[in-house]
Amino acid sequence: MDSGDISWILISSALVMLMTPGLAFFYGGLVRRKNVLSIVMQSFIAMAVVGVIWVLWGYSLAFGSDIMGIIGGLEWFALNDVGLEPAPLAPTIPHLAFMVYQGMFAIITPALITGAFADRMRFRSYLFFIVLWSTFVYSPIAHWVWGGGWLSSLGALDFAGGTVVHISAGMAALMTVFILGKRKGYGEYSMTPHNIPLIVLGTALLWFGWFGFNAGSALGANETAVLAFVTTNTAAATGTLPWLMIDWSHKGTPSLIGAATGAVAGLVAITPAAGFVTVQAALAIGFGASIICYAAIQLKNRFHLDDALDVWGVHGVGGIWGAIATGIFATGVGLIAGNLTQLSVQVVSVIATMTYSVVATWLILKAIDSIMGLRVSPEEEAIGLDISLHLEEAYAR
Amino acid sequence: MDSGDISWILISSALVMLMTPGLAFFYGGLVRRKNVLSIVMQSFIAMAVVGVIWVLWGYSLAFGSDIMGIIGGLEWFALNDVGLEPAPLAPTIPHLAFMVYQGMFAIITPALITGAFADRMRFRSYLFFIVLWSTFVYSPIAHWVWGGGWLSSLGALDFAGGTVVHISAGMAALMTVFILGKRKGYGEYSMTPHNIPLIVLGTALLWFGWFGFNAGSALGANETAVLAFVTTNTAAATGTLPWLMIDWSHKGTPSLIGAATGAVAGLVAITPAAGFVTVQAALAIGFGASIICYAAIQLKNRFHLDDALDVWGVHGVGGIWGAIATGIFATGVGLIAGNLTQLSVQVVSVIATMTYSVVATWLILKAIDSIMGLRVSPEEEAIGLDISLHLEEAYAR
Amino acid sequence: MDSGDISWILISSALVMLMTPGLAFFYGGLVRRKNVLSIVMQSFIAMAVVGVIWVLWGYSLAFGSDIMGIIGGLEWFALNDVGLEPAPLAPTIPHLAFMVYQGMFAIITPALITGAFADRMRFRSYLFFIVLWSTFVYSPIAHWVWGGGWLSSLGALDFAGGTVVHISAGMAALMTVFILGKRKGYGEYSMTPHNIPLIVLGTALLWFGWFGFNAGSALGANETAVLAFVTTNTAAATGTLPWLMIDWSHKGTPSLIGAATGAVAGLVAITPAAGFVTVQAALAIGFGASIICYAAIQLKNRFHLDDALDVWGVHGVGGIWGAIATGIFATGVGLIAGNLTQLSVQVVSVIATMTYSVVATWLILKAIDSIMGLRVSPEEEAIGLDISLHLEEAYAR
Amino acid sequence: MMKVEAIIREEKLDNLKNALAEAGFLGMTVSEVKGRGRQKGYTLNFRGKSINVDLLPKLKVELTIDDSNINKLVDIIRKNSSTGEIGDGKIFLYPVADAIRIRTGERGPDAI
Amino acid sequence: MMKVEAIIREEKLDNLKNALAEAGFLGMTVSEVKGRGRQKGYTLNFRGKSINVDLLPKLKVELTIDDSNINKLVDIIRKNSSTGEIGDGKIFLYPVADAIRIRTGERGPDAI
Amino acid sequence: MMKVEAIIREEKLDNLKNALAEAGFLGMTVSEVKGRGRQKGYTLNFRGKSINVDLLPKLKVELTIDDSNINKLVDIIRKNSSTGEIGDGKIFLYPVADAIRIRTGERGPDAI
Ligand SMILES: Nc1ncnc2c1ncn2[C@@H]1O[C@H](COP(=O)(O)OP(=O)(O)O)[C@@H](O)[C@H]1O
Ligand SMILES: Nc1ncnc2c1ncn2[C@@H]1O[C@H](COP(=O)(O)OP(=O)(O)O)[C@@H](O)[C@H]1O
Ligand SMILES: Nc1ncnc2c1ncn2[C@@H]1O[C@H](COP(=O)(O)OP(=O)(O)O)[C@@H](O)[C@H]1O
Repeated sequence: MDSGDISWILISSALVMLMTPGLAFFYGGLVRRKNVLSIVMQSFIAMAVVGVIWVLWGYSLAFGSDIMGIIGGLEWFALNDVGLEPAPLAPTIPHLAFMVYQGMFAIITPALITGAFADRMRFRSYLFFIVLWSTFVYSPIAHWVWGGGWLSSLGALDFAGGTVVHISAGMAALMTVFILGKRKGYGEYSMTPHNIPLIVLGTALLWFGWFGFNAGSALGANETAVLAFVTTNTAAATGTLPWLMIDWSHKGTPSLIGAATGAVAGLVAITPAAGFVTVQAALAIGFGASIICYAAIQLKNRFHLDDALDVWGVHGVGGIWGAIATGIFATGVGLIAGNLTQLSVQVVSVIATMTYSVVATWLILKAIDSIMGLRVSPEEEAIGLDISLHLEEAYAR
Repeated sequence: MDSGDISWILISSALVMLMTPGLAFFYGGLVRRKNVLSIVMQSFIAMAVVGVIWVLWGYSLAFGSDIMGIIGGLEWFALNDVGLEPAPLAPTIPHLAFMVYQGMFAIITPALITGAFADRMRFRSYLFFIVLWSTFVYSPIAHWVWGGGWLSSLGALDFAGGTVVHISAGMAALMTVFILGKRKGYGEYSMTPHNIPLIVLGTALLWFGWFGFNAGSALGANETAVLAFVTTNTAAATGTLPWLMIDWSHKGTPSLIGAATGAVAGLVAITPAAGFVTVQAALAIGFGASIICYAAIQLKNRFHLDDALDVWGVHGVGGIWGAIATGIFATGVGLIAGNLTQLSVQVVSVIATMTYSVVATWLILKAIDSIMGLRVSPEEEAIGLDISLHLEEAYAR
Repeated sequence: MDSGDISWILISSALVMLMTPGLAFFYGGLVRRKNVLSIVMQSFIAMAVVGVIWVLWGYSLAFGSDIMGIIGGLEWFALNDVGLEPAPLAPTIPHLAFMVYQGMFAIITPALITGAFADRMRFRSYLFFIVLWSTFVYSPIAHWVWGGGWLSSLGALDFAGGTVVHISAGMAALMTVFILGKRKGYGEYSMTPHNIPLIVLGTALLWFGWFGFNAGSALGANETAVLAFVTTNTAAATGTLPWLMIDWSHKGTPSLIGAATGAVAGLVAITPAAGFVTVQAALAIGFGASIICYAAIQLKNRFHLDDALDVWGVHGVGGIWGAIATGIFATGVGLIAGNLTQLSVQVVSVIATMTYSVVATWLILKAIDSIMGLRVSPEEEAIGLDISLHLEEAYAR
Repeated sequence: MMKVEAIIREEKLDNLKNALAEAGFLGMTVSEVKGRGRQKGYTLNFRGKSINVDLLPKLKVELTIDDSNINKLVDIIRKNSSTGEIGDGKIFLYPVADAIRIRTGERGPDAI
Repeated sequence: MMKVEAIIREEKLDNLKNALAEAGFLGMTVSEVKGRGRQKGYTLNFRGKSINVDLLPKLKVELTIDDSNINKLVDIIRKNSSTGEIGDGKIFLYPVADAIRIRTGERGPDAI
Repeated sequence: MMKVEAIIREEKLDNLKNALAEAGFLGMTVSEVKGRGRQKGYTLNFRGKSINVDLLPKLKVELTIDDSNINKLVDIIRKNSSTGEIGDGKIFLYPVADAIRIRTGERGPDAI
């Protein structure tokens, strides 16, 4: 065990934990004033619900002994036998440290999806949704890629969660839009973000926490962590600029929300690549992310899909780009190093993750819908979810 | 000295420092718009006033050479002889690092009390209050438990401040309510929280900082730190859920403020136990905290005690539960390990802390009241403390 | 390489990164509601623009092989040859870690200046300004002091950026005021800060991040880092109190904005001294900072200079005081140790930095002004920069 | 018809609202205002410049009612929003030419 | 002259604003209000104490116009801000004694 | 009695407030509004959708006064809140049927 590595993994866990409230503020600022609490609540409660699930069975399903490449065993149920001995996958830190660090990823992933169905999902149904989604979507995919499952056997590279976190959440987001439908009033009247400083606060906490997300994924305070840290910051910076410029030329003015979204797109895209590529490649990955995600959102608008806060466009598409880019730029093994195998493996892992997330999310949503319904009543939606679901108003005298 | 331990104790100190502004936002969001600055100011100024006191005499009183088990000596006045040599109580980090880490605890403890007398205390009197309280309540109790005083000789366990921080502040809070009386209009008209996103920001920073508070109390980046980190996050998660559920069944809707309060209750309760119990025990401690603190607040409401932001209910009662729970669950020595001694010692330490805090706080408040008064005038209270005490308005065009 | 040191430098880099959004909130809260996004945008975009510049040429100019004591060479253009080998100036951490840590300083420095020309600069011109200023002012001065340039040969002490960051930004701020002129309505009608909780959030993040700024400048988790951490917190605390007291006696009430400003003044002043002085000296440095900066602002008001958010008064003057104080208090070599050389060297470094920043900033501003203008139109200014430059409103329903 | 506009203390709203509902006055519109009157104000300071804050937060409550109800309504408002101290506020009455319910198009007293 | 004051749903503002502009009604003043009417409210809770929230957010739109335009304006407002459900709001008409343009001092119908 | 309602620029409030106080007009009520008039607006954008922002922030100042003071008051307002550029705002005068001081119950001109 190494005290420097422990120090780094603990603070990284804390940083990733802070990303979930960061996300809550990012999303909370983007919605209208009458719905801010409902979406903040969805992120906040994920910290509690998934926090408990992970400790009980989520970790074991993801990282327990491999069963046919598909799922982990339940021998670590309720952290049985998970203690302070060296972590099987990271011998310089205790097993519990590895567990809690991974748990922070499990928490934020379902929270990412909430931006898609903003302003219209029942809270009770949401609770069932994250329990099922975390168990049947997140844990298996995490197992495939990081827990010794079939994608890791294939050699798929995902440094910090391009497939496991962003593609899985982004594609699930798209499904929720298909099944829940548009917000009342979509396309009819404007729904401007109600608090842009809150959006920037969220972005700042996300960017800050992402250092733990990516550089922490080195699982120690080592050279790889340093590389991942630098590529992360660089991709965030180069992600910001094209979005700003495209917005500017499209609409005549540079937008702060646009700049923030571009930064997030850059961060998403560098996630799977962070410890595998050079800083120069990170410049390109961030740059590309911004352009590709921007285009994806235009497409979505054309199809009148009401992915309210662009989870698919930014996380889904940004994650796909990042996973592919890893196959292109990964030092030594990527396309640029003259190698096509890695790229093909990456494509396989992208397609597998997309397919599984789409199908499993569809099943989960349909099941919940048939039992208790997914969507609030039109009157509740009109009044706003904060009052109608939570009887609270965000701002008062 | 160990660079990993130094790294961890420094970042933990920074994390604990951030909890005080976090508390300011938590409390600031809970009060009405006209009083937000006054309560934020009370936390902020604690960082300055106690920050200086600690360096001058607070640290020496708490950790200086033991005088009859009751108080530390003044040989470290103004940090005389406190330097970069190994800390007496933590040989792998410099003495100054230990000093500053402990100082962050000294800062937040009096700030916790401010929630009880929200909206009605004079600022000048508050300044005198924290100087005296920090010197005559915090430093002695810290000495008893952590500085080699009589409770530590007895073998009382308090990993990160269940008695020293939460019980002492929570009981002091109750006294301030008895002596200052209710807010004008209490029970007559509604006083809804003015900014719930600000409350959530505060909660997020508290949860984030609590990793430094509890896991930092291992005083190094070691196995104990990892254990404390995991129990902390787990208890916060299990603390959130029952509060949500009780609120839901009581009032028909799940409340975001309720969820946030539940998380804080879980965090408070795990504080004394964090490094001593298993993760499974943390599940139970967090769960219990939520139910017990919720009940305490109902009790308080029945007695029409205007502890405005429930400092007693959450910190006082949550701290008591945590200290007792430590006696029940502590690995090897707790009740569950078939041992009653530890539990009795815990009960003694709870009673001693409660009694001393109540009596000393009462004396301090009475002294200040007789010299300069404690409470603002009814007109100042009606207009709001932000304008009448600070001539500032929180929000303007 | 040392994992503890790597852990500390990475988290310090993250902390310093967070200071730039912290600054955005500090400044954003101080301006009127119609201009908050424009100033937040200026800080946010610095993270992207300077983040890219630093990687491309800024780092090489500042830390590349010395050319006549004045500037670094371009051999590290686009991080060519900057990898995971030990950093030349910090052999226990990888070179890239040193690079990214220094980059965070390069980002915040131009962002500091924005407070001076709040509410009136064109965004396009601002972009050119930070590109040029970062290249031609920041990098050279960083080279002089930290990169092996002439001031470092002279023996100038600047632990974490008193000259490089604060004096250079503070003097540049003054120049922008001379060239851009006053805000429309300055001295005519009141321009009260629109969101004081946001100011406090900014201050909290600055204080928190400053631990990375100063203690991280030890470039390892060692005794010097601990000392810098403690002096930083102490000077922030002692900086707060005199400002509060002067405000109180001047205006009859203690001000929260005043307390926050005092804390920042203390933090600025301890920056150059942090690792060189005792904690006792830090008490004095923070105390002095508050009084001197307060006086500077009175002076500025008397001259009707519209340095809107007091960048010169707090950062310029605070930095000068800090640099001089380093010459007075530096352990072993300062005036108090009976040595005058160091103090004279400090004076030289202050004067050199001031002069160069003033002249170079003047040239840059004049050049941009003649090509594209610097100031928005009176109508744009009247409507507010958020709508007129960014077509966004900070707060909506 | 008459519009009754009351400027009241913020903390009296709950009281007043309930009393109005009990008396059958459901329709009402409330807005946040700041007011100055006999209640003296304060002076704000920002880094050495002082600003007069004599405007204190109040609520404006508007009800359009039938002429026959005016005295009853005024009494309810007075009873439920006064504290006896300066700053209790004012009631203003304005003539209303007509009222229309947007949903149905009903006009006059039927619309309110 | 007459002041037309419409209490409408927040989400109808864009609609109404554009329709008014098209019909040549440019001058208008909008403010945020909360209202109660037939639309039933909710009950807020804070740590065990319940508070009645029957006031829901609305917008108040005010236009001062020439008497001759009143019916046209009322029609535009009704058409562009009704959904047919309870809570659509009200229009109130008030007599205006005079109007003055601050910049030029013009008075009466010329000023609006 | 007459209600004088002025829609002014935000930055003119300090000026106007002081001038009114000097002239003895203490009672007043201020609220935040947004307005459209001859002053042209802007277009907001949010991720590819554009929204028209022609409503710019203004303040509404209301004073109920005795008929005899109207011209004096209008002059003060004009003098202290005009800049000469489009967007300076309007003054509207409305008849007031009655005024009541909540605290004392005084009615009519005595109440204001
Ligand atoms: N002449 C007036 N015109 C408009 N509003 C007024 C007038 N006089 C008072 N008000 C409003 O009534 C509120 C209370 O008035 P104030 O004089 O303080 O109380 P009181 O009537 O109890 O003496 C003020 O804050 C202001 O909003
Ligand atoms: N008598 C009234 N006086 C003042 N405002 C009213 C009155 N009646 C209704 N309002 C306003 O109109 C809004 C809509 O009224 P409501 O009765 O809910 O709708 P509807 O007229 O469609 O039944 C209310 O929220 C309130 O702001
Ligand atoms: N007919 C009207 N009815 C209600 N408010 C109006 C009307 N015309 C103008 N206003 C208000 O007056 C403000 C200033 O009007 P504007 O036409 O821009 O200025 P000016 O009168 O100087 O040309 C507008 O923003 C709006 O709030």
